[in-house]
Amino acid sequence: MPTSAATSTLPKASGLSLGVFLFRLRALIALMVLILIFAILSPSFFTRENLIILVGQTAINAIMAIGMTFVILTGGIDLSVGSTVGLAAMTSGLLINRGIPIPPLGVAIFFNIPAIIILVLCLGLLVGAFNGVLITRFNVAPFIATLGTLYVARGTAQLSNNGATFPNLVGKPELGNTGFPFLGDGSIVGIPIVIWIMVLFAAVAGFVAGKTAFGRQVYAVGGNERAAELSGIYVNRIKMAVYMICGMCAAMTGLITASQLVAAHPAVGESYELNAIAAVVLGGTSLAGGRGNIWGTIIGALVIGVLTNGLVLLGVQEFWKKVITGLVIILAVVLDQLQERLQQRLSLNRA
Amino acid sequence: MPTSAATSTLPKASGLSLGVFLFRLRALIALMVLILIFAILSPSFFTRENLIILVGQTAINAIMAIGMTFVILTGGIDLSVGSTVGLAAMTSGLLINRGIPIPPLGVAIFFNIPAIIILVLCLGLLVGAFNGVLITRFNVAPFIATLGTLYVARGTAQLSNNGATFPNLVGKPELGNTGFPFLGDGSIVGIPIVIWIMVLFAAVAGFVAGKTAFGRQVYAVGGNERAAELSGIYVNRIKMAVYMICGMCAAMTGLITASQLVAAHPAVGESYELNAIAAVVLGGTSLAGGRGNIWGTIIGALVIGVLTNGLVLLGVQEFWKKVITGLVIILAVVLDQLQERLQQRLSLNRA
Amino acid sequence: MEHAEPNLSYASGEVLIAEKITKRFPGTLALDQVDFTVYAGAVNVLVGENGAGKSTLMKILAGVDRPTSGRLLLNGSTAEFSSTRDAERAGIGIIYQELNLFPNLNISENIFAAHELTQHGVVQHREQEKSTRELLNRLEQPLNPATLVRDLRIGQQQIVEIAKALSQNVRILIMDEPTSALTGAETEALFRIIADLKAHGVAIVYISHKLEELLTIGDYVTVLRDGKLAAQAPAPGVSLAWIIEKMVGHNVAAPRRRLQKTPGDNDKPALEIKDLCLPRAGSGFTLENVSLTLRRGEILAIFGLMGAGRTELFECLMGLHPEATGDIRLSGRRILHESIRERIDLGLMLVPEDRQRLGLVQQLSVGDNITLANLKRFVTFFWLSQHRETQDITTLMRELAIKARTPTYPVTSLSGGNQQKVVVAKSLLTLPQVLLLDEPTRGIDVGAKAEIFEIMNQLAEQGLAVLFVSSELAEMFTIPDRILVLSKGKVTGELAHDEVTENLLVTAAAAQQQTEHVTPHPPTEVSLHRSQNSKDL
Amino acid sequence: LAQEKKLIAIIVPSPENPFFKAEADAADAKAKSLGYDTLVLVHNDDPVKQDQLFDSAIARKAAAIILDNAGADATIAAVKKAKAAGIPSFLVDREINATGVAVAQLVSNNYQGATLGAEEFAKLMGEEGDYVELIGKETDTNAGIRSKGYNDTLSQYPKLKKVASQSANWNQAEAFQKMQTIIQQFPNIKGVISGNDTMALGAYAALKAAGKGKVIVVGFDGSPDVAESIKANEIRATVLQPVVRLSELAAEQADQYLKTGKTGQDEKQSIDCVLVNPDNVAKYSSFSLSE
Ligand SMILES: Nc1ncnc2c1ncn2[C@@H]1O[C@H](COP(=O)(O)OP(=O)(O)OP(=O)(O)O)[C@@H](O)[C@H]1O
Ligand SMILES: Nc1ncnc2c1ncn2[C@@H]1O[C@H](COP(=O)(O)OP(=O)(O)OP(=O)(O)O)[C@@H](O)[C@H]1O
Ligand SMILES: [Mg+2]
Ligand SMILES: [Mg+2]
Repeated sequence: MPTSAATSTLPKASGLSLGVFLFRLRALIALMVLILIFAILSPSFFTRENLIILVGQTAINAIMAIGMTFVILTGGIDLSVGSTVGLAAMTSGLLINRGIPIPPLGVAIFFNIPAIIILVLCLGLLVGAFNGVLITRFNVAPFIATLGTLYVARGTAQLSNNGATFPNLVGKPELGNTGFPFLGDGSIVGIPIVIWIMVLFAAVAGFVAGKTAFGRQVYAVGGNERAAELSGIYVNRIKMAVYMICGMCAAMTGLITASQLVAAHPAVGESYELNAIAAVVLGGTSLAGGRGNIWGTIIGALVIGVLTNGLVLLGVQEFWKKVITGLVIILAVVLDQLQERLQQRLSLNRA
Repeated sequence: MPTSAATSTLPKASGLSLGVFLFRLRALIALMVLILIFAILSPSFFTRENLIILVGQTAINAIMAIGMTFVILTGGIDLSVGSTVGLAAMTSGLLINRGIPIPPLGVAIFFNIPAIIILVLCLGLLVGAFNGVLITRFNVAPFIATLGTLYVARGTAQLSNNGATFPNLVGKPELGNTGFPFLGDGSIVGIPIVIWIMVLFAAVAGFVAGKTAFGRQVYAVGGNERAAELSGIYVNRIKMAVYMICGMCAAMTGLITASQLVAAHPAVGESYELNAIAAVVLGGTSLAGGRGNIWGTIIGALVIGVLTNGLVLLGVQEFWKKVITGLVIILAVVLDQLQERLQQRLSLNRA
Repeated sequence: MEHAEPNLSYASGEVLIAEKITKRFPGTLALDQVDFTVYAGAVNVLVGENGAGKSTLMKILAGVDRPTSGRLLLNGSTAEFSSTRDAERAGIGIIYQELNLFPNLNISENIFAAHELTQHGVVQHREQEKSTRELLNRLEQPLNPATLVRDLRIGQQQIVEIAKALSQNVRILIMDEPTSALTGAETEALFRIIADLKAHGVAIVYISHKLEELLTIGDYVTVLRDGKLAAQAPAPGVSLAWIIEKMVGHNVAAPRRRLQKTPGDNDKPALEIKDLCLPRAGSGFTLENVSLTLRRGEILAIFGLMGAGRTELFECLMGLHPEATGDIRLSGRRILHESIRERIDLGLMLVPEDRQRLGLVQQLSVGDNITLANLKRFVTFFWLSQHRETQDITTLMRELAIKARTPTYPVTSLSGGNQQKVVVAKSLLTLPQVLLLDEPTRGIDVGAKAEIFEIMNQLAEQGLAVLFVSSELAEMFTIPDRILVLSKGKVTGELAHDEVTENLLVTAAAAQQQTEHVTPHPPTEVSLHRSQNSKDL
Repeated sequence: LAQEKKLIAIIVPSPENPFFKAEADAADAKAKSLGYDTLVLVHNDDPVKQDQLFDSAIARKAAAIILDNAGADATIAAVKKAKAAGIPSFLVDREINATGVAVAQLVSNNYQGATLGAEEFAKLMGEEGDYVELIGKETDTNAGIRSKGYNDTLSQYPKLKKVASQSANWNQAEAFQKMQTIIQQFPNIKGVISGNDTMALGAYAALKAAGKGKVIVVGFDGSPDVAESIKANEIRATVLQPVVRLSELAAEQADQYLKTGKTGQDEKQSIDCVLVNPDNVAKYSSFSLSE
């Protein structure tokens, strides 16, 4: 019996993993096609410099999208990431330029950059926790809960410096908080830090989602919440966790943008949520939850990144950019659907 | 046993209709509270003039939200309404200022205002049909399909006049296309046309949703799509229909804004979708589909309208507006949830 | 009603003939060259193991699925159904095995969905509710037509599904396991209606795993075996043994009785429940002062009719009803506010009634489902050891004889019985002390039933305490050491294995008053049938 | 794509506002006439996107960048980056809060323009009465400068009373709705002074609809639509930013710098705004007044 099982598994297993592989591959195909087109149309597209720039730009969206993937895998959604980016950027600006003022003493506490980064990431966790509580304790629909947070967080970001930018975030040696810009423009072995961060986040997230108990439980909650509950999974804790992860990723994006601009602008991150969600869905993650993976999301983000970057290089007129972007998003998914049907057709004939 | 079952179900039923009633009432309560607060804080809030203005402003969102309600009742979502508003506005501008040019003859066909209104509404239907086809034929997730349309429609709107505004849409007597502004600023028996339109749309929509077979089937599809299919409901037709309705409502909003501004601005309607969805959900319609009604949506739209108008009257600072708006959206829903639980608690204690 | 005027043209003879029907699904050949004839004015019984292809064949007759090959002959002429609507126009109605209702709509709206009675486009709610009431009265279920289906319990929902099919003027009515959630009384009402329909020349296709029923009402019996036609014969002269023989290929041995180890006084009861009460929304109690004790190595069955509250009892044990009161002790330890996780870790585990909604995560593979409830068992450092996972999974799949190609196979592609075994495997992996099985045999064929019972026997022998719920009288005579009878949330009888009789069980289950001792009461038609057959099962 | 021709990247906020469109078109035309390829890009007031556009411009090896920026502080880093890559930036319309980074900052003198508009507004108001101020996007530097210019001037007239000031985010529809509401609150306002022309148009539409077409509205930018409105004497005046001139200067100086290594001008060059009103509107054509 075991042996027979073993032997009988081989074809099916391979067929299955092949299916999964194809699944990822699909977004990959769309990506390849885009790259090919742009490489042909613009000589300066497929250069080392531009590719690095491209990936760097993608990273900002990708990092958000990684967090969003967890949320969507549980069948939720988070519209507040864009605002969280803005709030995180402003907070980093505040902490560097103003520190935390203590009115009674008339002094302010300043932190060094690592501390600031940690504080801001914690802020992200906090925003996520806020969403999580609304969704798990008060069972508000994720869409509306995070929509509310979208407004609140954005408003707070703008209030934090009364709508003004925190300029020149280089810090002061005497305060020991210099070096913030390095996060955005520094690079290690010729690869920008930003890209390293994305790789790190993707690797960790991919591992967590694919190899840990937590990851398995995220899929279970998204797949069948009640069954998960009865299997002893703490559904609410899982949900809290994913929204907090999502918030933290958004905060990371906020830090990066602030560092790149060497300034914190309160409007930063407006409507980023749509790009993040688009990346996730393009990557083949189902908005119904339970299906998808991080790698798909990265590819989805790259599709969007390549598209944006390529259209800029070609100097495509702004309005056409919108039209093309929309069409590509739709086409990518339509392609998926068609290919899926094709596969089913084939597997039927194989039977 | 029969009797016992009968009795055991009867209270259920009555309790239910009461529940539904309370459900509507709830959003109403939130509305009352808001009105009360603003009436106290600003003398000029509770004046006849301002209330008319307020309702007029609400109408723009409400009309979109009415269409959105149908979509959400089927368990879908439409992110493209905002762009459709812009596209419709630009089209009306084009038709009034330029007409439909026929290059070979070097002439252009101009239409009178009723014809233009009909044409633009048809355009809305068309956009909806586009979404519908993507969702039913290519089963693209509504979120992603309408996200694509969001970009495409916006881009097209901007292309229509190469990003420029169509100014001064008063038409020319010799072309017989004057009178467009009346739609936006005209009024009948002291009530602005806009409000009449909203009332008309609400009445028709309420009737369709509540009293017609189509309406029942919309609820059925949202409640259990497979069962609907098996019961012989043409699920795809229903879905097509709701997205087309939604597109048409958005187009109506586009016409109104263009007429009010006596100009068509390509950026009009940006991010309106969020307000529309918020109105629907505040009105107690479930994003999962199958539950909710038009009246709730109207109340939801009024909540948002009152909030916006009141905050302007109080001269609340822009950033605080955002924060407050977000909090109110969340609170309104949280209140609902708490009240629902309270009811359950009570019904248990009655045991 | 609609079919009040008899359409004599189909009074007799072959209404619908399915010729050489083949149906392929990815990876499975569900139907292989099946011939099936439906006779008018008769009950055409279709029977077969889980996954034999019954529902698939019915879905083809009803236009839900299209056959891969083969054709349908309706009154002699070929019929092509591209949707349920076509079949409907041809006068074919169906009651689906898995209920297809709209929880968000009320009973009458459900019944008239897609066939609303309208006047100038306006739905005539009053009309609809009127004829709904008539339908429900015929089914002897005077429910309020304005009740939301969401608020109905399983049995009542099945009634609505039946009423929905009856509301249309059908010449052929397919019933796919219509009684799987019905009480005896409700079943009898249904049988009366079936008789009435027969009288009006309507052809009935009837599917059930409650084999006794088939003999009660069947006129023609067709047996399917893994996708092929195994046998077809007129009911007179068909015996239960014959059916089982044709279904399974061999005669299913009655579950073995394991030898009772007499409990030493020292060993504490595995589970103690005292005065468990669960208030019902609205009024009254779903559970009232339920008390029981369960020893290690003991199998205790809980018998009762639908709606007796057995599921709720289990749900209370798992802590799903915080409003419940009473005293629950697991091997002496008081269980009060523990979470489900903590209860599982303490050795309590539930195999839920509805495996689709509560048992399985459809998106996950067979293996992932099995390990889901005890993942920390496989955590090394901070990830899951794939190696140890596959070890345990393969062992369990072998022990429970789960027929799946590989552990990575999607769980949804298994047939009913095997899906049930996957849920059992999941619960076994939590190393429970007390195992709660709610309707472990619902919708499961004789063979699979026997296998499940054997598993329960082995568990008991390993010292587990097993508590299982069933509405099947027959099962009470098989493996349980003791039987507790629930009725309307109250314990109305407790019987040791050797003192169990048909009569006592039925009367206790039907009992409605607090009296603990059973009042004698003539058993019903159906239940008699059940008993006789259950003896020779 | 021609290799010989050098590339000038032109980055502007949004092509939807005729002001920026004219700005982009003028720079584009001038650069082309001077024999350059051009790459017109849009940052929609998103400094992050602007930063990425700079990266792309660098990747395209642009010879120079003409920029209407997305934030006085949030832009500095990007311009520095370009400079480091050997690409000179020429700023138009909006300044940045740093010198020595960009080669030239050609701005219309927003403060001077605002005082100009305010003076005219005061005159039209007869130096007395209630008025409303519509402010631009509050996160935008020019919104602040203009508001300051208005208030510094108007506060000198004791009889002029500002009854309300609201932000309409440069947005026409928003200005319309907010004006609608404000009218209810202050039925007898005499004038509205607006941070830009799109808001002015929205506000006037609301006033006209409310039968208050006589209310004095003054805008800022000098857009064609408002010029039309002035001809129809609805909106009374607007402050023309010579943006076309600015863009052309920027292109010319870029050309000169690329050829000679210097512009011959100091970095900060501000060109005064001119008032457009019924007297001179006849001479108006797309963001410039013919002499
Ligand atoms: N949609 C599907 N995709 C793949 N396989 C399917 C599908 N539906 C049914 N099958 C397979 O077809 C076979 C027949 O299924 P079917 O539901 O007809 O069995 P059944 O006789 O109704 O069983 P039961 O008595 O449990 O209802 C099973 O092996 C099942 O796994
Ligand atoms: N007479 C009744 N009227 C209304 N609801 C009832 C009635 N009797 C029971 N119920 C409800 O039905 C539900 C129990 O149904 P259910 O079928 O789960 O019971 P059960 O004993 O678990 O039966 P099974 O386990 O066979 O499904 C409970 O929610 C209970 O409140
Ligand atoms: Mg079946
Ligand atoms: Mg039950």
